[in-house]
Amino acid sequence: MTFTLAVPAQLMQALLPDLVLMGGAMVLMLMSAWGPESASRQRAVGLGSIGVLLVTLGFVIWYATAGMTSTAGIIAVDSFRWTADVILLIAAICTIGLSIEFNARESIHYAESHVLVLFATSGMMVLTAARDLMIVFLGIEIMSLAVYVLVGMNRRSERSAEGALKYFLLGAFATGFLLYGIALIYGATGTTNLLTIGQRIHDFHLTQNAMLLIGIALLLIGFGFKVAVVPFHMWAPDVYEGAPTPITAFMASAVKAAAFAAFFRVWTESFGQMHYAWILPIWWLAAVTMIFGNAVGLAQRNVKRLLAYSSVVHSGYLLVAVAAGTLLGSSAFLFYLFAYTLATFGSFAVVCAVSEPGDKKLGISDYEGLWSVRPGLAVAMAACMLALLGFPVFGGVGFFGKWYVLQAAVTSPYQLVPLAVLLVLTSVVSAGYYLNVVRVMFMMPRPEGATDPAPLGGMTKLVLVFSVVTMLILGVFPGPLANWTRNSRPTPPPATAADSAYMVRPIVAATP
Amino acid sequence: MLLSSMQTIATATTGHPLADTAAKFVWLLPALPLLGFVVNGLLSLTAAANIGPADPSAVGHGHDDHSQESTHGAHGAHDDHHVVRHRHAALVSLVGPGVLAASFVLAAAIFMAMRGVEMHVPFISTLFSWMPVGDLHIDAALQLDPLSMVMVLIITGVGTLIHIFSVGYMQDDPGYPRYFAYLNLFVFFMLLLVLGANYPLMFVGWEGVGLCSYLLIGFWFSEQANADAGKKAFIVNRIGDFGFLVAMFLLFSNLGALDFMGIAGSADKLQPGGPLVTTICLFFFLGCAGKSAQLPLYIWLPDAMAGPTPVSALIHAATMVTAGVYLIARSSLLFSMAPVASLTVALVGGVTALFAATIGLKQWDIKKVLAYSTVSQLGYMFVGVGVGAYAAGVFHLMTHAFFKALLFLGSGSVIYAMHAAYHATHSHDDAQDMRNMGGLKQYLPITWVLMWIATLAIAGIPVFSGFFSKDEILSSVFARAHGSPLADAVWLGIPGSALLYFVYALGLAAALLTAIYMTRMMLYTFHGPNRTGEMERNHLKEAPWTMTGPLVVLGVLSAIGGFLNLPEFFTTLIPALPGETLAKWLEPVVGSATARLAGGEGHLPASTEQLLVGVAITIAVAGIVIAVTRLKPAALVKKSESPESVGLEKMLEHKYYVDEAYEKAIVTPTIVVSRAVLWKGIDSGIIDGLMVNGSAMFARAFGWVGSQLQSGQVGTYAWVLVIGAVALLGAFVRAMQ
Amino acid sequence: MTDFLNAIHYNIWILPVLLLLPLIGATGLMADAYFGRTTDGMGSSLSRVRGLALTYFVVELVLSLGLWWSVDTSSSTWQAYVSLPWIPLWGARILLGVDGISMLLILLTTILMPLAVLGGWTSIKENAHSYYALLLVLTTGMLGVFMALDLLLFYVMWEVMLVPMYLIIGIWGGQRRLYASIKFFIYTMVGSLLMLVAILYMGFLHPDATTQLPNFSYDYLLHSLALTHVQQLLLFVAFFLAFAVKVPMFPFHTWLPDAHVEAPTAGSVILAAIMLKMGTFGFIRYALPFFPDAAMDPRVRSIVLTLAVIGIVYGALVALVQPDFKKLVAYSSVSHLGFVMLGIFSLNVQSVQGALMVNLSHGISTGALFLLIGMIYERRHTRLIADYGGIAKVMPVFATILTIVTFSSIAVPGTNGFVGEFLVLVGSFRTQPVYALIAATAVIFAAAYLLWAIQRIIFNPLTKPENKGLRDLNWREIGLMAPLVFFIFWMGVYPKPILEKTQAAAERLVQQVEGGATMTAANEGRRK
Amino acid sequence: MLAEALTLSAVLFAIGVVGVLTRRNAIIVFMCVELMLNAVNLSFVALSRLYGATGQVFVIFVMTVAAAEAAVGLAIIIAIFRHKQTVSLENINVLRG
Repeated sequence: MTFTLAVPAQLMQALLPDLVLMGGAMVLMLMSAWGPESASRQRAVGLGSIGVLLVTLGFVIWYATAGMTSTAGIIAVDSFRWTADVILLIAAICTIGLSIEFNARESIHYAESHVLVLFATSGMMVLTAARDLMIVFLGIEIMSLAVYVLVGMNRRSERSAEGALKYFLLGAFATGFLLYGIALIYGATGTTNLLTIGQRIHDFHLTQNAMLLIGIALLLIGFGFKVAVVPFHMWAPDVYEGAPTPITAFMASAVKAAAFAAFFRVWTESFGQMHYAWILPIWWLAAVTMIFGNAVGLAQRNVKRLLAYSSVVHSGYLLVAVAAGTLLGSSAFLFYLFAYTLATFGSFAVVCAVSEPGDKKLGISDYEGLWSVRPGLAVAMAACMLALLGFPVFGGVGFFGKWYVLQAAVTSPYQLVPLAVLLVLTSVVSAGYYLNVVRVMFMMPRPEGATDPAPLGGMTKLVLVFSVVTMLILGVFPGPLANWTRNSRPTPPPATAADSAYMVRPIVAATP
Repeated sequence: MLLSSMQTIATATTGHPLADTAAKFVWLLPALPLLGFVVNGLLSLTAAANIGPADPSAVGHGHDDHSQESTHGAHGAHDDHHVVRHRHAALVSLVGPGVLAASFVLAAAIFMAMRGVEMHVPFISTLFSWMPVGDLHIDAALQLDPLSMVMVLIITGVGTLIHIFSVGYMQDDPGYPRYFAYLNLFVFFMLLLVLGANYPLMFVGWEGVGLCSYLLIGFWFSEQANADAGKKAFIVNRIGDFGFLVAMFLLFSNLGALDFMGIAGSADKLQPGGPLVTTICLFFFLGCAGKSAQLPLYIWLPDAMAGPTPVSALIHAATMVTAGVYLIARSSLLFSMAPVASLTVALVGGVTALFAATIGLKQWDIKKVLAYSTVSQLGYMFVGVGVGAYAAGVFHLMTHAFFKALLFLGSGSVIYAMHAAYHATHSHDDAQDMRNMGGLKQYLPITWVLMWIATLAIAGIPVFSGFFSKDEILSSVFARAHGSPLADAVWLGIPGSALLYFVYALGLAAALLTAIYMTRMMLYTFHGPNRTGEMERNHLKEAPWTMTGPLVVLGVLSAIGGFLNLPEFFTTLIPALPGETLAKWLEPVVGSATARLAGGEGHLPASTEQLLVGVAITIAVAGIVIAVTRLKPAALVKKSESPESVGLEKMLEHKYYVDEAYEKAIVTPTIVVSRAVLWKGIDSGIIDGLMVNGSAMFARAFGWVGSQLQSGQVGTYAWVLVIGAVALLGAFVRAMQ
Repeated sequence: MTDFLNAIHYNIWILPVLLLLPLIGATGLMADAYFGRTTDGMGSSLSRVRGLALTYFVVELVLSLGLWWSVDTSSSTWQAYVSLPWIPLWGARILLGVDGISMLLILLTTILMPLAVLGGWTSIKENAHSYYALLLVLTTGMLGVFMALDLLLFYVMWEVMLVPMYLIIGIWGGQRRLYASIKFFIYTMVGSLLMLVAILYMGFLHPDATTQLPNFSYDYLLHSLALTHVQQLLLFVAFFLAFAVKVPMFPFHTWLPDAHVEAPTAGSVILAAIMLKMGTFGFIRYALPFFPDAAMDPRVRSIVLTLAVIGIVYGALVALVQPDFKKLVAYSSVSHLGFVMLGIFSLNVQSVQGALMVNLSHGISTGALFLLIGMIYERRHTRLIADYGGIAKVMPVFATILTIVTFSSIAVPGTNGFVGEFLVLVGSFRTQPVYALIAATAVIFAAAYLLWAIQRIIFNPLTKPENKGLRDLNWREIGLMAPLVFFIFWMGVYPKPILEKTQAAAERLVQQVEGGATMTAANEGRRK
Repeated sequence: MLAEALTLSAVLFAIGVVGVLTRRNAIIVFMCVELMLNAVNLSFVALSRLYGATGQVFVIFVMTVAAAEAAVGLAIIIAIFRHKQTVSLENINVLRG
């Protein structure tokens, strides 16, 4: 059915999955505040959160399969949103799955931490839906405020607190740029609605408007910060290292995915015609991110920092899909996000399993000889590393993610073949650190006196097995995922579709 | 069964007069020695094998008691001091020479068949298609014609004798079956070389004999010098083989054929005297220079004496080293079209003949004297084929096979006796050094007589075989020096006729020296007082009949071999004798080429010829006289007591320091450059160090710098963010203009 | 035989079965390790696992042998063709098929794999399950490369080979295995990733007219691509890098000595005998037919030929001074593969056929050499030539086989090496005489470095006490060398059956490239 | 009038940025961020004179969010103060590299 967004009730319906999640989160918030902190309550609320997320996932899938559409308005009801939501919800479920056992081990008995994940996720879902800069801002802030707290969740850890502070200060700083960008765009076009912005740029010939250009630049800075592209990435390694490991995984996957989703929608729906202006900056951002991130990744000795740089680099790869500016780019983008999320959770599950209470055993050297004591963990980690590297079969769907992004780049009308070449070349550099992990695990002897990692908890194992097995199966038969993401793209409302062919610009007919 | 199936494969040239004769079994000629190789090889391995344990890594490396014990026997068996006859020695003694004898009988049968027919067209027996690729068709085909027949008879005949000799000479060697395996394999390849109907198949034999030569020179591989000599022989030969290969490539890319018939058919595409045919011939000659030890590639042959003496006789005197001569005779058609190349062959041959003879003057090792003598005599053969006297070259090849095999086997007999004597007294003196011999005639009378026959033959004393062949060559040179296409050709600005006179002079000088050094060898070995030692003297005795028997046969051949091709002047003296038999026999193969190079006249006037013969005889006699009168065998002292020689003598003794020069000029620089520049410099340094590891280092260094930027300071992060923001704004503002 | 194969529909199922069987085997081995829970030590588990692995390889070999009869090499269509859907959205299908060239390479693989397993029979004791499982997976990858007729599938298989080999070198390798394995991996990856971009570009150049989907089918691309000269040049460079690293051509060869030296015996054998062939196979199957105009471009051609000839001479010279026997053989591979490249780019029937022959015979000879090195390494735990000397006295069978193999590597006529090198040189001399002339000097250098090496190993005095107690080869080792020795002589004496198998494919290649280059030139109005 | 307001807004924003870059006290840095936000608010308000209420609605949102941000931010600053006994950013650099 088509929601008429001007009608509040219908708007509510269009936001139903988000509202379900928010409602569930509030109930759980009350539950967790309702008594003393305890391990069992933490666990119960965690399981409850997973339940809420599953219900939300059900709603999302229902909406996705029921073919819901909407009229033009502040939110979008399209497959792009639902697909992104599915990725976010899977990431959130995995996060809580890891968190329950991680928190128990680290004696973080705050049941609220799971609820905050739910709130952050609801913010992200708002972001994926947003078709108005105001909603974008709102979504970013709902998400960020929750994540600021999540990073500092481990109150006993100095690192955790420091990470939270850095993320908060820099995050707020970047929000300032984002907001200023929104203001200038509003000033140039007189609206905050994405589709309307696109239309007015066209109608009023604003492509050369200085205020608009500066606004776009500032908006790009804001998004760039959230998705951690160089040079706006400086917070990422520190915060990733400081945050509790499951939250790091959450940030590396869901936060990034949500910010990218909004970024992508804003860019394709509003600024398709401005590509002449942004293609070069984004080209350079992607290039610098890939080069710098990969090189600095080589110098890392801590697994979480390593994965942080890996995350930065992957932002660069995703930026290539954004730069492609085509529908194929959108499909590739979601496909890549999905693959990347699986690999991220696989590897962070291993990090959780290998690390010891009190942020110990996070050095790469702590993985020496892992294969000889925990072959399963080592094989899973190797698969994830190869997935992040983009290696076929052994790295599962990671290869096809990269393949799809390269497809988008090669077929882009913006001559992105050099960027594609740069992508593959810099991914060679990344082999230097991904393979180092494999090498350490498989080819080095277990040091004398090194203790074996504790047995895996059930949830962690579940997350690990789910991510790695899904990843590997999709790595041989990516067809279903490809079909699904292919149909997921920002779709203008039907009412304006006829006269807004330019909005998602340029649509290359040849692309699937 | 096998025979019949092979027979069906072999598609003989139908309609050829030889088709229904023994010639259809031509494939058996090489197959028999190959069979001998297989049998002897397997016997060698089964007896020597020391099958290891199922898990070799479980056995400690060398510290295991069992392995020490079990290898003791094998180890001891290889020690020269313990004579342990191989347990299959009797079988090997039967198979080794037996297959050769059978081959020889077959060859004789084919020869008899061939005598009765006109051989205008060679008899070609195609066994199977070897390399059929596109327009390239190389068959495994054997070619029988007068030339290959002569070679086959020499190889199987002399080969059989040497095999029989080897039975006595090598019987007590622990590697006896291996020896015969190699020797049989050699004969197989040698027969392939001469029977091959195309250049590639000939090349198979060509390289195969080199391979066997390598294996046999290094037969006693536990001495580094022997292994070195084998390796040197093979590598130097490979330089020649490179020439052979290139010549083949040139032939194929220009004529589109590689078989002798095909080339003969399309040779008219080549312009006579043109650069192409000259280049082809010169490359072929490079191959000959390697295989037949001509300047500058002769250096391997003296070292090759490290092998057992019968090997030297068979491979490094009678057969393999003459393959170059055979190649030129086989390619006479091409060489006759390339006078410049032919002149080169003659000149190199002449210079080599003299050069090697000078070195031969001052060698003390009895085999080294013979080795340089071989190089020198090969030079003569090249002079012969170089001036287009192909029959003369092949004739000298044949007589040389007789007398040089005899000389080597004789020296083998001497060494055998010396060695037995030293062995009996546990002495470690050099059994091959002539300074340790002397006066052996009373101990080895048969050997002494036979070796004098051979010496007179090689020196060119009339009636003995060498006289006729050498004289034929020299008179041919003289004859071609005037009025022939060769004389009219210009070689690097020098008129061909001048060059040929020079070659003739070289030949005469070499003949003189040959007589001198051969007489010297005989004097020092067999005459004068004995220097072997008091104790040892009692153990010196003649070898068993298996060794002396072949010597006698070769002695007869050396003495009368010249009658196979008596020159005209001789037949005019004694008309009852058939003249120029060999030349007429070879006429179908080399006749047209000979005629082309001989020019119009062909023969010298009788008076000139008689003068030349006189000069040759005078020189030979003079050489012997000089040697006998000047040399004092009585004055010699044992090797261990001899003083260092000085001056020219020292230079000759050190063979003009050619080996040393090659070592310094080629071997060492190659290794040093390869190691220091190519490996350490380019490979490890530039490619690996700078490019590969360098780029990795660069990425790491860049990453390290980047991680230093990650200072942990929020202020820094904010600064970076703002700088990035300004850059981004700048980019957008730029886009606006 | 052909009738029997037809009766069982051999051609229909053979290729997928060959690909799947090793995977099933690998799964089986890992299941055995997981459920068996027995130690990987010297116990019964080791003999069971290696027995199991060998069984898989032998079954694979027996199954594959039918290809010799079932493949009609004179046909111009793919044999044993299989087309299965894979990723319809990306225009990728599972297309498998063989011609004479790939059939021989598949047989080379299936023949050498059991031998490689036997070569490491007793030296692999730790984690044997994983080792054999990785070998099995590797087999699938290698066979996949030879069979794939879809460029995406080809690329996937191409990369799949990398990981098992990386782990085999890195886990079971020698002293510097860590460095060698990562170098091998990254070197190869650098080359192949550019090919990935090129493949993508080609796939999207002519999407299907109705569905707008890309198409990566080999045949489709070969017939539909009409590339300009510049396009061809750029794409050729991308493919060239991937293949040149694998071949390896000078100056992209430096991963090879390290990888060869550090890999365990089976690893070295597979690397040398099969994986290097992927590079030359790539040129023949992909780079030349797809980009004929680039390959025939005089500048490109002279660069490639120059590199090939440099590789021939340079590899030989550097091999001359190697103290480590494995490294020596590694550099000799650079030299030999240079011949293959010379043959391919000289582009006439003789040279291409010769190149294919060198390909195969290098696989046999160098594989045999590495197996032999492995045998003495297992006994003495050193690869340094200087640590040996005179061992022919205590190991006569070993010495005999080493000598035979060495002479095959030197390309003495009558052995397999000669046929290939001779054909390459004969052929290349027709079109590229100068390069051929320089390349021919390698006959001298090859003899020099190999003879010098074996002299110092099996000849010379037996002075080192450690060597005096060496035991000769056991029956397993003799048995595994026997087929290789047989091939050495068979291919040397009667290569006709093999040459016939590749004749049609070689002729087709020459026509394709020459025709293609002419066509492109005509399209662009250039004069050839 | 609009231009002046926008200029003032930009100047204020720049002052905020400079403050963030130069100050070392976490609370003051946070105040500077707030200044930036409010500078943007000024722009919104000014622009809404031109375009209608959207800008003003946005300002309300921003102020709400800023308030929430302040609550979270100060809590985080207190948390770090408990560990370090300081809020000077120069001393907060355990996480680096």
